[in-house]
Amino acid sequence: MTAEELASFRAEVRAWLEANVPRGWRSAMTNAPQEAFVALQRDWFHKLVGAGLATPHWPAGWPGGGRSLAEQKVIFEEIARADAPRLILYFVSLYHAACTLFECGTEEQRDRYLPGILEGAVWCQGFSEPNAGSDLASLRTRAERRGDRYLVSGQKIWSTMAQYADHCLLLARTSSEGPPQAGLTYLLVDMKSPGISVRPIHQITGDDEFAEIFFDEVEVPVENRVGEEGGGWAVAQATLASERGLTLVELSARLAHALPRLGRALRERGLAEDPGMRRDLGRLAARVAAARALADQYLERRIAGRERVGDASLVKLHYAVVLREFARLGLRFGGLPAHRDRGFVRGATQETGHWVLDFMNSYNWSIAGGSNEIQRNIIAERLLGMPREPRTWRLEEEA
Amino acid sequence: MTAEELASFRAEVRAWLEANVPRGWRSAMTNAPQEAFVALQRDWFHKLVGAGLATPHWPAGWPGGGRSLAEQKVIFEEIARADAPRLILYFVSLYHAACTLFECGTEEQRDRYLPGILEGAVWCQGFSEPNAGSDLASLRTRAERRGDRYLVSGQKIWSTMAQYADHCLLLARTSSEGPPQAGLTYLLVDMKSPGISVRPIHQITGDDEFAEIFFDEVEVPVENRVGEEGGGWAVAQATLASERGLTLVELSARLAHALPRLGRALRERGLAEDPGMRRDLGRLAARVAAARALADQYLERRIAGRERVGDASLVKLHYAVVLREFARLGLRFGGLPAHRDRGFVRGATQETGHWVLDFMNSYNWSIAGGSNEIQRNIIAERLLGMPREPRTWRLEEEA
Amino acid sequence: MSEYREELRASARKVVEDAGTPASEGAVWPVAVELGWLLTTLPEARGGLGLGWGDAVVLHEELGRGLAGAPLLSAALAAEALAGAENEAGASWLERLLAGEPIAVPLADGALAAEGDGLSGRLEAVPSAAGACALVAWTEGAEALWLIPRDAPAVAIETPPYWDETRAWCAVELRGVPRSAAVVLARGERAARLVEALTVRRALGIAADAVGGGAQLLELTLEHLRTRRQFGRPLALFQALKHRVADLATELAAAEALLHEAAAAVDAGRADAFRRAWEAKLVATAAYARCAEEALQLHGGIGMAVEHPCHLFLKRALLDVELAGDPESLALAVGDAVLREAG
Amino acid sequence: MSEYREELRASARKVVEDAGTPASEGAVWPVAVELGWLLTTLPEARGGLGLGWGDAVVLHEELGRGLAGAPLLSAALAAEALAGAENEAGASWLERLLAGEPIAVPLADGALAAEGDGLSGRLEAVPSAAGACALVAWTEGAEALWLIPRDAPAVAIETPPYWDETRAWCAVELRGVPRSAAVVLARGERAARLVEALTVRRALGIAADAVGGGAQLLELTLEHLRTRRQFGRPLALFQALKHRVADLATELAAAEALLHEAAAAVDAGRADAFRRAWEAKLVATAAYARCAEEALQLHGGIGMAVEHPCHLFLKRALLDVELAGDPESLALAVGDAVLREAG
Repeated sequence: MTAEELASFRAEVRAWLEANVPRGWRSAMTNAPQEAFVALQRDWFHKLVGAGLATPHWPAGWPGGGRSLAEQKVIFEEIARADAPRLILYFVSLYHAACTLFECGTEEQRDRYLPGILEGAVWCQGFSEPNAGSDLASLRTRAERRGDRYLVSGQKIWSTMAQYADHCLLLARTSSEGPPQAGLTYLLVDMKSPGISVRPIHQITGDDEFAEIFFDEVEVPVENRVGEEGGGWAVAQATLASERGLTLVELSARLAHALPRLGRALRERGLAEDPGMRRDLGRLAARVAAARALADQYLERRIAGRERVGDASLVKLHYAVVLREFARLGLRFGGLPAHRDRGFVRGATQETGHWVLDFMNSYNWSIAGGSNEIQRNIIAERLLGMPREPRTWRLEEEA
Repeated sequence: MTAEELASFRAEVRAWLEANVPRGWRSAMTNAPQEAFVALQRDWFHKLVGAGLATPHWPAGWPGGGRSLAEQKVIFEEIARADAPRLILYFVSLYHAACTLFECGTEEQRDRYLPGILEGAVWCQGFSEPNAGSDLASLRTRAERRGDRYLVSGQKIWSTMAQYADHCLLLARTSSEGPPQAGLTYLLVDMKSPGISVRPIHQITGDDEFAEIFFDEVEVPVENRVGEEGGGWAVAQATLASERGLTLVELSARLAHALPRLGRALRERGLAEDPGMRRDLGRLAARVAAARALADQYLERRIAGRERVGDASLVKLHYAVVLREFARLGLRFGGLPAHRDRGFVRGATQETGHWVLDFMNSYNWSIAGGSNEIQRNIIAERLLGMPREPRTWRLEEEA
Repeated sequence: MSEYREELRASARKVVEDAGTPASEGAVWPVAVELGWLLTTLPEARGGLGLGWGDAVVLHEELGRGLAGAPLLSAALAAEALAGAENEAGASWLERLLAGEPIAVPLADGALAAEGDGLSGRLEAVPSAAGACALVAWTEGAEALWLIPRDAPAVAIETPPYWDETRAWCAVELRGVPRSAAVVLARGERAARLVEALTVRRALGIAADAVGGGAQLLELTLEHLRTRRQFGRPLALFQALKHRVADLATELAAAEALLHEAAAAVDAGRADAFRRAWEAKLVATAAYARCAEEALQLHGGIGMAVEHPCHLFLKRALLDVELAGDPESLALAVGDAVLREAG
Repeated sequence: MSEYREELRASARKVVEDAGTPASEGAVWPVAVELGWLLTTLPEARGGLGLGWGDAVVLHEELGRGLAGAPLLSAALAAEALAGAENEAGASWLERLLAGEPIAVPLADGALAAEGDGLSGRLEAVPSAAGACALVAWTEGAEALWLIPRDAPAVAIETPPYWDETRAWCAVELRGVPRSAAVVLARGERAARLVEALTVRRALGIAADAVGGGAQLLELTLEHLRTRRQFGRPLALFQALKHRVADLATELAAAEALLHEAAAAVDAGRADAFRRAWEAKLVATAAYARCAEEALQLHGGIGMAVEHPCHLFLKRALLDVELAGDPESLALAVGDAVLREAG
């Protein structure tokens, strides 16, 4: 696609979004019940699917599919620019589940699940466990083979909106032999199976967009396995790589578009004439511009096939750091009044202008999906060539 | 000593300093040659010794000696308040050498060296080595016993004003058996001994207050050993603890007294009306006040016998961090003009108002005397009870 | 350090620990009254212990440690105001306070004006005002210091939804409270001096809350690092994390030292007492906020769930930054003091 | 990314590496002239390559990497000014520049005024002015853009003792240089546009210097950590240090991305080009300064000796912060742009 074609595609997407983004969704979603949010997500999902804007990353032949990464980038940028709701409820379905099926699923699995995704089936992800943190290799949920089924028992945590999910992408341990990654197997689990219970996590923000999932001898047919038994780790890597940097292109663009909210906060507190405050706003704006440029550059690199191991960590770490700086400045500009503002916008991001909430939500990026500390390890070891810590490193009394 | 007596002692010291601090020494020492500086140090040393203010920490019976830690604190505070020159040339003599002799020396050694110190003999310290950094246990300068002498060969670095020294406190390796600390021996070395050469280090500031010392089969009589052969590590600890926190009481007080220099820098650049700049100055002033309070509290704890292992590290780390913040704000307030200001004040500290110089000199506190990183290790392990890293921890290919 | 100080600390720690975290107002306040904590800084002539804020801050450190909800800072400020009132105007109210009826003082700067016959304005961040028998507040510019009985006409008390729920935050709206229904505690020079004394002590109290809360949160975090394992070893073995907690410990130690120095300056009536109090509050609340920010990161996901107390410390720490004087204004005041020294 | 860009980078890197660190003016300038680097951004109509600053910044990154002393940024700005001059006023001077005679442009905002018959003022941070054949500068408010021949009357050139000695810093004092001795390159609207173009490109050039210098200094530091041992293991095995270099790499990567984004905005004449250029300069010089500050710490004592190049990077990094627009003013300009967006 030439630069002109891309520009005309952008104009098309922009026009469609201007006509279709639900008017006033931010105020409608402020302090709204979870159900209203789910209804909004459904409507918006079906609109986007109908316009072919939800599945640009699917292969050609599928509705909306066959778009280049450059076109996908345009869509994400325009969604951020239009301040559309984030498609939180369907992200796992459209990206994690679909890409896993395209890359590692069987034809039967694709035929069985992909049409449902387009119709609005909700998927959740069952990777994280309590006490595993960023160390996925240490997962303990077990799947035992019994004839043509697996029996799954264990507990998953931090699963986004699992309470609404129809299916789950599950990473479970089928063996404890060998290196810890080697015993993991990847399963597709029907969330209506007997033995599954879901408990929303009461978050410190008052939200409950994450849930715990408990598996008590849940039967999963062998044909629901993706990849080989013991090959789950590699499949999970494909799942996690599915959004290919697009999310951070969108989020850093949203951060840039949200800067005026800080300006308005200054005005509201009568501080807009203060040069010190205005300079601090300018310094943050420069940092946000850098975060956005880094995310964009990363996607350009992927498009050009020049990505290096560790590049993704640079983008995620930098975004998480700048997001925290944004939230900190919001707290400062918001002052005392921010502390009695419990306004809560569902489906928004971490820069809603409700500063205490935003500050807490900023941890979703510094902890989840590989904490800042993990990203620093990866950058140091994989990108900068610092040596890894020895695997045998234990407390002296344990050694 | 009661609070009243202490107050009257303070008044006395203050009056003496007001009458005796060399007038205009800062301008006289700005861009002065090293020799002029040495002359100033000598004069000031003799004046202080004469007034009994240089040796308050020496035992009673010695001139000026027998003062309590509380009185010593008063002297250091008043010296900072009076903005007297720092006694850089004699600090090792008065503190490190004298305290080592008092605590670990023989009577013969004390008789031989202490009167000389009062008369102005200059001592230097030979602990650090190239490639040893903060890891003193790894020292490689060797002392081989030959009858009633040691033959010393090796290289020491970062020795303050060694080019003017008459004697050296040397830590050398007499054995490579056992744990690395165990093979160290403490020697008193005459700097006029054949085989010694001294090379000033050209520092990045343009100064050369530090030097390297090269030892080429230097003969040191066995009677110049302090403590047992192999017992040098413990003696060196006594040396390093000799100033007992007084230096940081003085330096953090000097930092507080130097804050107005930042205010003047703002005025000179026409920024004194800017509320942002004034707030940043206020925030730094608060940090400096905290550094000073911490140093004072530490000394009070020593006076009360309530010091905990690791407390000294808190004080040093915090001072180094705040000093750097001071220097950074100086650079900011100084702006472009600071970069063509090569003014250089000998015998001052790290807050001379020559901001680029001050910034560089601030590393004397974050690197030397146990780097910030070493202090953090000590705080984490000794004060907070975090486990130590295993001693067996090596690169995998080395393990 | 006085022996009483260490006894007070031990006693307070026990009360607060027994009350759990967060230590509820109901569990702490009656014991505090019973144990005479309200008497700490009250002059001996008023039946108090006549101790200084060097001792009082120890109490507030311990209350901060346990995230206590009891309005003891507010009570101490009220006692200060009542004991310093002209014409014994506050005597009967002081009795009620010492008997255990809270009197509330705003912990943030509000906007109160005496207009015509009435007092009007809105006072924010007034702890436990709903259960108090009265409110002590001052008109802008410290022209006068007032006591307004809870049941005076035109007093409306709201409970805004503060994120920090460990303290019972209220807002008080005065909509033309008749002067006759309120008590003037002081006017003119005396009011100015009293208000100065209150704002300085308020800053010390919040700084102490921060020092105590930070210390306790650091302990929780250290415990987490010691027990939580990742990649087959305790987090406490990761040097990067060790260095970060070392930095937190350093900042908190410095904040504590400055707090005690500032309290000593206030007790001695030193000329630099104001500046030290603002500095102590700035440093302590910044250290607490930093500690809370880092603690949440170091706890990982577990800290994001309400079951874990991490967030209670965080929300209180972030609010403390804004209490007892807007931090931007305090920093400006300190900076200007330095500029004045610069001549 | 253009192929030319990568070739330019490789070629510049080789020239600069061959010249050693710091790469001296004498070793780089003649080669730069010979290889046609001065032609990079010159319009094709003027015999240049007509490439954009997206390409030019690559060159300045490489010069920054080698701490090069050659005044190529100044030359590129001079070429831009001469090529954009009205009435071909600058044509003969452009020829002299392309033939290898440097023309100097101040890299900091100076104070030049046209008073009566003469030009007066002091221009700071003018690189290599002593060896230049002329100076290009603008009067305050961008009223006019001037070329002042080196040998014009009343031109005094000083060499203030800048801490950064890798570049040949001069100050130029104009003490009533007769207008007749100077050349007006542009006035009015045209001057305003040209000066805008120069200040934006100057910011890109300094940002590029910072990005290149930071990258090279990070490499030196990584090498030090890999080879230097303490407590029996290489420093590179200490996680706390690994995390710190990871942070530096992240900041530098973001600065580099923003630099290229800003250069693209400038080349495309986008409306946000200014803001991007200021942002790029702020971010890049802050990242360089932070990298230099950390590098000196991570090098330990060895970095404090003049033999080690660490300090050359530090002094250049700290100076870059102050060049191409005072950072406080740039931050204010960006902040105000955000405020305008806030409506």
